[in-house]
Amino acid sequence: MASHNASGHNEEHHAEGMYVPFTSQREVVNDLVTKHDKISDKWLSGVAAAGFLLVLGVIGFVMRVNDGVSDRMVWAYYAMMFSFILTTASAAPMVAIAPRLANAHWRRPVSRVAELWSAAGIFSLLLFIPMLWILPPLTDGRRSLWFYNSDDPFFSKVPVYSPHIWTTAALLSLAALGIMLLWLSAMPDLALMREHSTGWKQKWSARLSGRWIGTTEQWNMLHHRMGIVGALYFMMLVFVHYLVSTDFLMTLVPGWIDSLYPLTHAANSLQAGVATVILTMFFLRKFGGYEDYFTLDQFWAMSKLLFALSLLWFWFWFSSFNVFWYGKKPSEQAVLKYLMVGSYQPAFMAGFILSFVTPLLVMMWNRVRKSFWGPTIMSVAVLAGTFFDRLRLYVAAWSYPGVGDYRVDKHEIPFDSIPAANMPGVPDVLIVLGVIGGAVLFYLLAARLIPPVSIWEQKELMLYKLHKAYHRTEVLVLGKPR
Amino acid sequence: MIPGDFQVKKPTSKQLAIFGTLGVVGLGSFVAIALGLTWIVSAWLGMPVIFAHDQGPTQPIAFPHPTHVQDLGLDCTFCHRNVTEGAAATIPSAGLCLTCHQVVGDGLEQIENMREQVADDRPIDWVRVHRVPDHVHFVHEAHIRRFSGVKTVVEEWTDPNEQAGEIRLGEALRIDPSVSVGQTMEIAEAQVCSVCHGDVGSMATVEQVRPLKMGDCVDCHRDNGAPTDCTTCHY
Amino acid sequence: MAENKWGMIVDIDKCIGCQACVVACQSENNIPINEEGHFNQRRAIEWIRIERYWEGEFPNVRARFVPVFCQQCDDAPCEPVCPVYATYHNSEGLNVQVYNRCIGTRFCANNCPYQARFFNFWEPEWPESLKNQLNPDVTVRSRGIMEKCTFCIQRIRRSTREAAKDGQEVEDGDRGMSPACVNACPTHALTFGNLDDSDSAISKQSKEELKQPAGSRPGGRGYHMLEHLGTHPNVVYLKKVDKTAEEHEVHG
Amino acid sequence: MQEHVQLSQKKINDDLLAGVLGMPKWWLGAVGFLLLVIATGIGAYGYEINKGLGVTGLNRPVLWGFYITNFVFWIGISHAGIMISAILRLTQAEWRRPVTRVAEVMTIFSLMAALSNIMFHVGRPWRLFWVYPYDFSRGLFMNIRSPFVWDPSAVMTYLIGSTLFVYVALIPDIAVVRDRATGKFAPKIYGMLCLGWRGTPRQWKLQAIAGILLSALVLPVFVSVHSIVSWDFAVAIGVEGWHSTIFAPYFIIGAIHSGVSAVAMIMALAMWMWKLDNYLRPDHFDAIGRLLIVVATTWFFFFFVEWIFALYTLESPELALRELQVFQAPYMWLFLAFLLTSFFIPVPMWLFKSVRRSPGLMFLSTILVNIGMWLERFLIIIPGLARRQPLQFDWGSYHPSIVEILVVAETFAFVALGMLLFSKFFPIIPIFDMKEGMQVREEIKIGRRIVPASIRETP
Repeated sequence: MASHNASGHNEEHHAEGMYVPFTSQREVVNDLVTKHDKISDKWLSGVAAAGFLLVLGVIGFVMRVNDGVSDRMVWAYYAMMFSFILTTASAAPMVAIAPRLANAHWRRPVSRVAELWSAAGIFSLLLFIPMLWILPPLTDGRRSLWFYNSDDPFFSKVPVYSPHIWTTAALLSLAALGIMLLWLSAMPDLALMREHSTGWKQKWSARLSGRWIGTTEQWNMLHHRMGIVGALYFMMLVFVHYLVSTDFLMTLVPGWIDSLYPLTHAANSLQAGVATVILTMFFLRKFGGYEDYFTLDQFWAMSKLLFALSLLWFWFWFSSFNVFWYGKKPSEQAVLKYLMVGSYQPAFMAGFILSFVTPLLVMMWNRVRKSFWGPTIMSVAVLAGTFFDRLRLYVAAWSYPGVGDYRVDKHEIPFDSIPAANMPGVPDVLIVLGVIGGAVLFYLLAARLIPPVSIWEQKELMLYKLHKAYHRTEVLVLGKPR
Repeated sequence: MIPGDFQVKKPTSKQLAIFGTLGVVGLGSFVAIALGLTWIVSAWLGMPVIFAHDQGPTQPIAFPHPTHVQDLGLDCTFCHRNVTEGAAATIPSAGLCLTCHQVVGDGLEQIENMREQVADDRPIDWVRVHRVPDHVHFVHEAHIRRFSGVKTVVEEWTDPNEQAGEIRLGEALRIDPSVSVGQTMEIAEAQVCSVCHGDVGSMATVEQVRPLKMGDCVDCHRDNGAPTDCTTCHY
Repeated sequence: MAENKWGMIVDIDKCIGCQACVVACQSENNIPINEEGHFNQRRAIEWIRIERYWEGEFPNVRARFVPVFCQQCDDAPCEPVCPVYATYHNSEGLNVQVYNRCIGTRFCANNCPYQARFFNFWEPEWPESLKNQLNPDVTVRSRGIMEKCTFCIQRIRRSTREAAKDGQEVEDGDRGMSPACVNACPTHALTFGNLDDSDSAISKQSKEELKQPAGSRPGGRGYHMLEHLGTHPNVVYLKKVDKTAEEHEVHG
Repeated sequence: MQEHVQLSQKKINDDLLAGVLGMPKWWLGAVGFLLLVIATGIGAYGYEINKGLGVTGLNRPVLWGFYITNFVFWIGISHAGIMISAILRLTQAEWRRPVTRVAEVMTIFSLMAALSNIMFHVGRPWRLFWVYPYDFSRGLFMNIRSPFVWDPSAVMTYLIGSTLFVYVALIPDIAVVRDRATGKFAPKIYGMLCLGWRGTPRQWKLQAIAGILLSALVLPVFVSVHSIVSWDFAVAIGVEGWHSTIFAPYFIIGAIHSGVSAVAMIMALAMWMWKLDNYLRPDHFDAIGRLLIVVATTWFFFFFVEWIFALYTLESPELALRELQVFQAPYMWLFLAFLLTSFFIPVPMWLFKSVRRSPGLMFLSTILVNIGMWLERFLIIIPGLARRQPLQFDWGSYHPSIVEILVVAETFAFVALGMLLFSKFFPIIPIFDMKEGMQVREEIKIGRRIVPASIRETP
């Protein structure tokens, strides 16, 4: 990128490079507030499309409800979509939290994009409600991490619905923390909107922004709280993945005792979260009119993250695969056969190729990473890969017929035969589409309420960067507080 | 050194004394480490040395193989009788020697010695020339059985002593002076021996001509389709 | 030559726990004498051992015996972990231990669920009087290497060779071809033979005894030790026939 | 930042080369003492080779003991080097500058120590080379299915990679030493080692590229090494407590925990011994302390998950093992000590800024962590083997013999000696990096607040 002159920004270069080509904070505020105040046709059509998909999903859901809740198998795709939203949308705010804690400047326009996804966390909460009926209680012969075991005098006192209770509590707190994070980080922007916007927006932002006037004390408090809420969100996210992957997956398949899997589930979700944010960034750049903010630097930095997390995908997968495969225990081999090479092999291969092989081969080139189309296409691949990976795990686990096999023998029971794959029916397809549409709808609506690019973080960047002559060249001086 | 860049203070005598003591300690430790390493090396070297691949040893009685094999035409199996029967080829007992030497060879010093030893009931301390380690079970019988009667083409003889190389089956046949190169011959029992032992019949002192290391065995096994499973020899 | 797959049947019903097999093995295979000190150090070497399980309360105590030795597993957990191929599966279905290749990482012993592998912590020693009774057909193992039951492979080798000399193929029990423990067992609790030879006594018996119960008909008495680990042993155990035996299988 | 000390280039040279060109009083003494420890260790090892492994406390079924524990420990320590320097270099964290070399050098010596532990461990070390592919005449190859073949390959790759990594970063500093060294041979030797470094722009560029490339390439190796070490245990089905899929990441995070702690520990030592107060500032300890909180908590979560799943299996051998670890002496006490030292004492300490900024307290807490992490490996390996499991006919425990203790002490002395020797012959804080840091360091005034900043090239 060409060097900046101290006198003003250069119109020709503003599309690329790291730092937004505005010289004064006022310019930034004006730009962002106007952009946000305008209701564009693209946004409206997006809402319409997402709403249509959601309606389809509701139709699919109603069709499923007719099948009743006693047969877990018909709900397999629903469970998978719940996990998919949890994996993508709920993990996306991590992209705001981690770089903010690491004080990386490139994250400034990205963090709000990521945080807004916690609005979709509410949607995942809605999705979870029916699952409370579908999930088998512990009396079904299934074990839980809460050690339900009827022989044992202590653990037999554990409530039969304890997994439900734990998971509900964790999901609620995750959603609450997400909203709290969003609200906290939006507070200075809401205050700005209070000052600069008009109409209902001003009213609503006035109510939400509290008494924010931007005193040093308030700022310090804000940073402090965002740090704590962010850390808590991360912990809760890991915990939710831990609960979901054990109670929704492992306890349903006999012999599947893979201690790494909860962490794999969480790590995969971070990867999918990054992909979600990249894709959102792309849409905001392309259709939202924010091309000044989502520049090559954001895409570059995010694609590095995506690349690293794709490598991590393989490492986590291989770590558990190697132990199961090498050990040759029949029970573990049966699990591998069921989940990887058996009925769900195509889904596994699709997940493996899209989540790991393609990102590895494509994103190892810096030219791809440092572009707009490269990371975007790769995030689509990663999201599709995550979709297939979740499909083969959740659908497989929920379609496994005999949960009760677990009860007697302390040794894991190998499968006698590998059940066939559970193919999606029409309601399942509708549910898949509807859930995706619903999450997008929630996002679009939330983006209407709160600016999708954080204004105060842009302003802050203005303070921390400085162009300065240095010997015969000009350099950028970047401040790092703390 | 750039002048004034930094200064190294001169040590006081007290410091010198401390340094001296510590230096001695350090030096002593070096010596100790050297000794320790020597000990480790000696432990390695102390492992039984197996392969005696050099000059043939002097035997208590200078048994002339050429006289018996080349001049008298005795077969290897005449004396090493177990070679077609069992694992070990066996050194003949002195009794076997005496079947002839009771009457043959009066006045020859070596034979007198031998008779004397037998008379005194003293065993003859033959020095073993060919030896494989304890964990190798070489069975003479199986090898002789495998190769005797095999038809092969006689090859040019290469002196194993010069080349320290291998003797191939076809070469072994050249020990028989009556055959010529290129002719197809059937291998006799005694000729199989020379594949590994060389032309012992012409050796005044017997020496090892083939390395008899594992690679040598394995090559031959592979060439002849013999099993190369470890437990063929090691158990 | 017919394929061989050596196997063993252990009839627990016949085992009286006399330890004759242990002694026979010890002397056949040049295993150092296990003195008290070795046991106290917990470094004794027993290629075959009699596991003893007590049942019942004091006056009515009953002992059960299970001879345990290397199960010559087809999917042996010890094999893949050896870095130098000192243990591997050979073409005769034996899980062999190559002493001179072993470097003594002891990984195989850790990974053996049957506890059938032993490490030479010391250089073996015998009293002077016993040195001449060492078996020349068996390697004397030095310190620092693993060892275990070989199914008396030296006997298998000798018998096959002798049979080949006569132009024949070796059969069960032919030319003394049985491990020392089998020969020594006074109650014939141990049977050795070729599992791949459909005519051999052992293959018939193991097929019969391993039969799964079908319908109302009971299955055989046979089972593999620690079957759930999927090691596919070549040793078949036959349950004790008395009524209480079912309660006490040698599962973990 | 207030505590930041701006130093002139001359001052940096003087301070950082003082140890190399001069000789502190304690140096010979320390070296002598360490050599003595090493000598006894080697003597003990010689005794072990001569007599056999019977001289150790190993027995059936505890066939792996102190040596393997120590091996895993040192591999763990070695991880911090690359972790700190490669990751921080790639993310351009400013505080890395004085820390990187300590960490990298520690990697090299602890890897050597780890490799030597394999040698101590095996029954016939003189045949150890068989795990490398050499033996073609016999038609024998090593068994590539064995984790014990993956191990040395990965460790050797890591050792070579990290040596190169250190060396590349060392070249400009060697050149500085070359220009200042006196005597007959020293300048010549340094001259050869610095590969004709003249500090031309091209050379700097190449050096920077090499450094970044090596960082990126060494990182996957770093992950693979400890994963493989964990698979020594996890892939085996013979030992209940080991067969767990979480082992690879769990070992990695544990390694980072112990390794970063060791870096902090050595930083404090280096600061005291070589008087580097101007370079290793409280905020370096602060940064490491904050990193450690994150690492330790993550590690603890992995530990927790591992335990939960062990109990979740409800298998009797697994439960018996956990009972042995937690409720039976002596493991009970070791377990308690392990929990306290590796997590429950240090982490609350680090939560306080005053602790993080005090080298003395950081030294203390990180020593605790390392004791705890050594115990962690011990508690994974030994009770796992000593458990009561099916067909286990020998019950008992394991007590290390004096030989093992001496040999283990030797590895510690070896690493310490290596660090001492290195810091005597090469600057232990990268001179060029420090100077660069001084150059790019800036401050930005925002209102009344002054924020530390650094100079970047205009993108």
